[in-house]
Amino acid sequence: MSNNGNTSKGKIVLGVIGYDCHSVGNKILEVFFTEKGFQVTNLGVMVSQDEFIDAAIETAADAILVSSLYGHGLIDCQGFRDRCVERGMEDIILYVGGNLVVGKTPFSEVEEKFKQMGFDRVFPPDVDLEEVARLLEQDIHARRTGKH
Amino acid sequence: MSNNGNTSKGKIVLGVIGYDCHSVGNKILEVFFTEKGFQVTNLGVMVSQDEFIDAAIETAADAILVSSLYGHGLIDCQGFRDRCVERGMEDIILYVGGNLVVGKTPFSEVEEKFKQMGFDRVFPPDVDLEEVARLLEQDIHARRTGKH
Amino acid sequence: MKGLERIQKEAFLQERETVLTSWPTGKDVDLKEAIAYQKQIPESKRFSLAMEEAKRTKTLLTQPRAGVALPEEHIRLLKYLEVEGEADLLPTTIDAYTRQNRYTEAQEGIEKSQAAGKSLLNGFPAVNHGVKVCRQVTEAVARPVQVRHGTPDARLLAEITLAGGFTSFEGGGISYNIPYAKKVPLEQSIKYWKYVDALVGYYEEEGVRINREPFGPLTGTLVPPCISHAVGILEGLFALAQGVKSITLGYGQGGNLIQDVAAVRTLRQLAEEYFTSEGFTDYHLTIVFHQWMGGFPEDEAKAFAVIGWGTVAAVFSGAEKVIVKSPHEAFGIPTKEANAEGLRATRQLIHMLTDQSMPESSELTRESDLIREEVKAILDGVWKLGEGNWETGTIRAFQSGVLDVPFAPSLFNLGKILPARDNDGFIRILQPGNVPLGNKILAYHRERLEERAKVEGRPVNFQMVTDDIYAISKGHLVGRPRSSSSIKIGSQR
Amino acid sequence: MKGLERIQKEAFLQERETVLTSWPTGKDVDLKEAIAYQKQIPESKRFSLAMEEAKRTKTLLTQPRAGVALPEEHIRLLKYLEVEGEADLLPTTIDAYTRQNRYTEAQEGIEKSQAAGKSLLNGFPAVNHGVKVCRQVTEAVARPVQVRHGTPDARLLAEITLAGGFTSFEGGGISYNIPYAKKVPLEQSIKYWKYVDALVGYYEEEGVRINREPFGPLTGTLVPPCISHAVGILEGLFALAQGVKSITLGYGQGGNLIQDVAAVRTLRQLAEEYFTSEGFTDYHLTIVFHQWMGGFPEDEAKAFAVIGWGTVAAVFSGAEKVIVKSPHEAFGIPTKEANAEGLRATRQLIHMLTDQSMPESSELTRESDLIREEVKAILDGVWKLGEGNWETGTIRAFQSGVLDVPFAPSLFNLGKILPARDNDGFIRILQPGNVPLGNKILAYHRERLEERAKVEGRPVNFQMVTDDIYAISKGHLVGRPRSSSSIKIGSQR
Ligand code: B12
Ligand code: B12
Repeated sequence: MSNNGNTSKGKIVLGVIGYDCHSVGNKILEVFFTEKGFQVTNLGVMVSQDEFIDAAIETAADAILVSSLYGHGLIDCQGFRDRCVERGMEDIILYVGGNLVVGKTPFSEVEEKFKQMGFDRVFPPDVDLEEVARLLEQDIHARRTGKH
Repeated sequence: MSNNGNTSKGKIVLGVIGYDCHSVGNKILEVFFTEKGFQVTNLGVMVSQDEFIDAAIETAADAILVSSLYGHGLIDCQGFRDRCVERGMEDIILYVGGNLVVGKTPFSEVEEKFKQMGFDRVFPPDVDLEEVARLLEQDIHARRTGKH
Repeated sequence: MKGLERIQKEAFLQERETVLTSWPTGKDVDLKEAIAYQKQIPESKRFSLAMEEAKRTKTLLTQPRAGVALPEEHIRLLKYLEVEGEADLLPTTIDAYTRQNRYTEAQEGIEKSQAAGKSLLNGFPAVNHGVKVCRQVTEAVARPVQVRHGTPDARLLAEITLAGGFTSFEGGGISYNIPYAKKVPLEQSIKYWKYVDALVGYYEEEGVRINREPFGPLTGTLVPPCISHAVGILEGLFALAQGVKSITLGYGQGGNLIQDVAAVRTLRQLAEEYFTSEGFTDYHLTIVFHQWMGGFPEDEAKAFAVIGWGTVAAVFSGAEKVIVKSPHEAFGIPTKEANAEGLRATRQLIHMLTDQSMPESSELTRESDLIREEVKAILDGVWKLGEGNWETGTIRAFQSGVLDVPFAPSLFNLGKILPARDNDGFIRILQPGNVPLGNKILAYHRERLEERAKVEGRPVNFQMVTDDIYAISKGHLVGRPRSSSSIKIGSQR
Repeated sequence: MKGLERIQKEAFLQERETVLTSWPTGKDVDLKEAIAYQKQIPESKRFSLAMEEAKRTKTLLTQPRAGVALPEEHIRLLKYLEVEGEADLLPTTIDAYTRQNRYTEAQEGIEKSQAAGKSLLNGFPAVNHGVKVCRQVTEAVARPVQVRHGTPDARLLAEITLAGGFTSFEGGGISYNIPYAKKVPLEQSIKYWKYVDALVGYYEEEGVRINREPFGPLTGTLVPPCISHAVGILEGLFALAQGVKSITLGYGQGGNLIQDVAAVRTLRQLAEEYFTSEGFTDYHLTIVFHQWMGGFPEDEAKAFAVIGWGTVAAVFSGAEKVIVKSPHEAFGIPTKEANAEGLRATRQLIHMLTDQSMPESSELTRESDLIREEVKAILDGVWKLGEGNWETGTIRAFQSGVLDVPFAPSLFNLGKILPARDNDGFIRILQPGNVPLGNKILAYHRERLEERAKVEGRPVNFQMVTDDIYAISKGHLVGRPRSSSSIKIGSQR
């Protein structure tokens, strides 16, 4: 867990959901978003929905960035937004990225499924992280200024 | 040009049609059909329709085996059967094989086109030559006994 | 057997009771019947024999990874890989819920897959399916089949699949914990795996040989050979101590041909040395080479290139088996077609290279010597920490970082070691953490990395590591900074 | 320049008249204007500079083969290969009618292609399209473009394409006759190509450098390196004699890595030696490596493997350019997609291997020495026959079989030489015909073949040759008899 000081662009919680052990991308995301000036709480791999939400509440996070690489993304992420609502975090920004479903699938299909589940943005593994950082900054700004 | 003596299964003329220089397969076909007991007249590469027919007439051949590898097969083979008819060889067996058209094309399409042009049998490059020898023996037998 | 103890048969049989009652399907395992069943499996389907034959004839066998949620679909998949993929050996890859003993979630995955009409699980949930279904799988194919997974506690999985006719079982107490789990103490997983090895030892005593294969590549990402070798040798010792006789140690491709060839050679030599000096003699050792285990390029044509290079290294290394990737690797679990494509590309190259060999060279000798020294330094450290016991040594070594796997998710891994490539693409150690390699060796690693840094005009730092992690997926071996690539025209794109 | 004469400028200019009037489009060539046109082509599109830069930076450039009947479609194709294929250099492959100067048939092909809405020609009929369309093609792309063909009499083609903005021209009086024609006397084709080289020399004198590339692979089928090297060096000498300054000699992959690396190294060294000793000094020499030029496997995954292996050999050989095959090779002219796939697979491997090198070894030295001796023996023979003139020597050498290309269609090639692979996959000489290699060398070849024969339990004979011709397309390098393959499990299929 790292903190880039008071110039923070926002507070985010990172982690890999479910029983997924893929730790390499997660370590890179931590370093990347920290360098970009976000305050990062990294929960590492094998994180449950409630662990994500606990950490988000505890740190008063603006966004949760969920990774899923191993293919069980659909099952593991089901009801994530509902759970956030239940726990009073209805307006938290939810991003999800990685190899989200089992097998090579057109990304538009994947995106739609996860958007239906309440994720604000959905990313394929080859996403340009610079672009994600820009979007995240925007989204956090919009959330803080109540513009979303 | 080789001759396997009087046990011949039939007389055939071999060659690569048009302006096609692919000589390797042709050399192999010569060795193969000779070993199989056919009397082979091999005209080599770059053979015109008339050269094929001349050789067939001269040797009283049962069959002409045309190769085309370089893609111009459709253009080069056009009217081959008609030319045979014109020159009094209407009942000669005509086989064609190789990479007959430009580009990877479903073989059934290729086969149909060449059959329409009057070829009795059409073969892809990966044909089992043993099978061809069997068919050729049958076809020659049928032709000689007037059964086709 | 100096530094290890064999599990007591009574203790083992007692533990079995708990294991078999941990999920309903466990009750169908009858060890006597299972042994009888295993005995009637034809020799042509026995994994250990295929591996022995490969070693004898200097053949490289191909094996894919593959597993889906539902039995019929799984059988169709394996048959396809056998016929269209020309696979020599077959896998059954287990889903990730089963790997974490989450049989309830696995059941949900099975049901959802049935409903969806396609697999929503990333593998075959063998425990939920049980012994009978496993036998249907292993009986449906002509080749030997292995269980491939990543399970810290694989006791029930082993019971069910061995009774189910599988003749080889992948994994180990270190290699199926540190890269695959977060909160399982190493002591625990080593204990669980002692059970698995003892079960295999039990089959062995009863005349049924089961092949065991520790998972060599670990996190698959820039793992220095000395680290995975040390782990593999330790897991080999653990297995032999419980009566395992057919053992296959693994190595994941690094990407530099010389390092990869040196790695496989030294793995074989070192394992023999350590095994023998522990007093083991009547075992059969073979080596499996994994095609590139890190991030793949998305483009399928480029993925074929990576698969090809892995095959070249596998052949020249002299391994007995190669684990094959597919052109879908970067995206998701491959379709059966894509999986077979990877296998056929591999097959073609194996055959084209089978009559060729890597010539001896000073570079190869240098690298082999280096790896040998490194592994000995690490295992010396482990032995010292263990005060005469390899198991204790291993646990303490991970605690203290004497053994340290880069990028691993486990809380029981120190995670201080950092690898990076040198200017020729060899994987070197940038930060040793507490791995006791000694100053001479570390200076050599540093020197090679400084050489690269100079060429790239930047300091040796973490950016290099990140660049190297992405490199192959972005089309390179060494992750150069944008401006300094040595390819001029080619890299302008 | 001892053994060669430069064509007289007057004679050359006179011959031009005939050439340019041999087909209507010839009249559009205005040499002065063409030179001015060539001079304004940006440096980034000049082939010779790209090759020089590749040599300086030790880079391997990729180039596909590609050509279709109609201009718009051809431009689309090249742009696709440039962008999606990441090709460093572009080709324009000429159709087979144009290659035989059958412009009437080519015209028919253009028209039928227009009618069919797809290319019915196996290349781009540049002569029929003329100067203006050629300029449209070369202007449409960002990379240097080369004319690739197989034309015994390429005088008009050269006139039109060089005026059309192409900056490199493949071929030679031997290499574009013997493998590509049947009835064209060698004397004729060498004369025609003297004209082409003189035309390039003319451009050179006027300050425009055109790259020239003799066709190395010849029949692409088991050609021993000494044969293609001898031909390449002779064609290099012919070109230099006419004032060519940028020359790229070629070699087609044999399949054994050591032989391929040795071949490229020796080709470079020997060419430098012969060129210098003929008094040429201010030329620029580079080497092009062709991925496997013989029969390909039909399966695309397997074809990718062959492409990959060709890339490995190309990188390790140190060539400046690699000519890339596609996964459609066994079937037909590739689609642009398939062509780009071959290019991208090649690109990935080049980048992954760029930081690696083939270590020195005794095998490599042995093979290099052997090739050097062989080439010298052959070229000594040519020189003797020529009585002080390389051109005469070449013509007589082919007459007598001192130079002999295996499996060639030309009536002016003796066709007595027969190659076959030895037990390690090296291409050896089974029947030397009249190639004067000397007893020691021939005994070595024989010995190596006998070694294979022993392993296979059959005599050294023509069956081996046939088996070797098919081998790669059937998934092997060495064409073993069915029963004796060294791969056991793998080959049972
Ligand atoms: C290395 C690896 C492993 C290692 C992991 C070691 C470790 N502890 O990390 C090992 C060998 C242990 C492993 C195991 C398994 N793996 Co794995 N693995 C890979 C591999 C080859 C590379 C992953 C990697 O590290 N990439 C490098 C990093 C930098 O990239 P990344 O992980 O993609 O992360 C980046 C992006 O995805 C993105 N991103 C990720 N999350 C998020 C979130 C947000 C919000 C955003 C914006 C971006 C983003 O940014 C990250 C940084 O750039 C991939 C395939 C590939 N990509 O080539 C398969 C892959 C991910 N594994 C896969 C599978 C299935 C498994 C297993 C289940 C085994 C199996 N059945 O084959 C087990 C997992 C068991 C478990 N419990 O989780 C599948 C997933 C399939 C699917 N989704 O359909 C893949 C795709 C391979 C495949 N084609 O089959 N694996
Ligand atoms: C070697 C080769 C060359 C060599 C030929 C040397 C020589 N003189 O023989 C060189 C390099 C010179 C060459 C040149 C060209 N080639 Co070329 N060549 C090949 C290659 C790689 C192998 C051919 C070969 O020798 N195979 C081995 C022999 C044993 O097999 P085979 O030729 O297929 O013959 C067997 C079967 O086809 C069958 N068969 C053949 N005829 C018949 C007839 C009957 C009746 C039967 C039953 C069976 C049968 O039996 C034969 C023996 O087993 C093929 C691609 C491939 N197959 O991988 C391309 C290929 C044939 N060439 C091709 C082309 C286009 C050319 C060129 C026009 C250049 C260009 N545009 O790319 C020029 C030809 C110029 C000309 N005037 O002809 C294309 C044809 C494209 C198409 N049909 O769509 C191919 C398919 C490559 C490709 N995919 O683009 N080529």
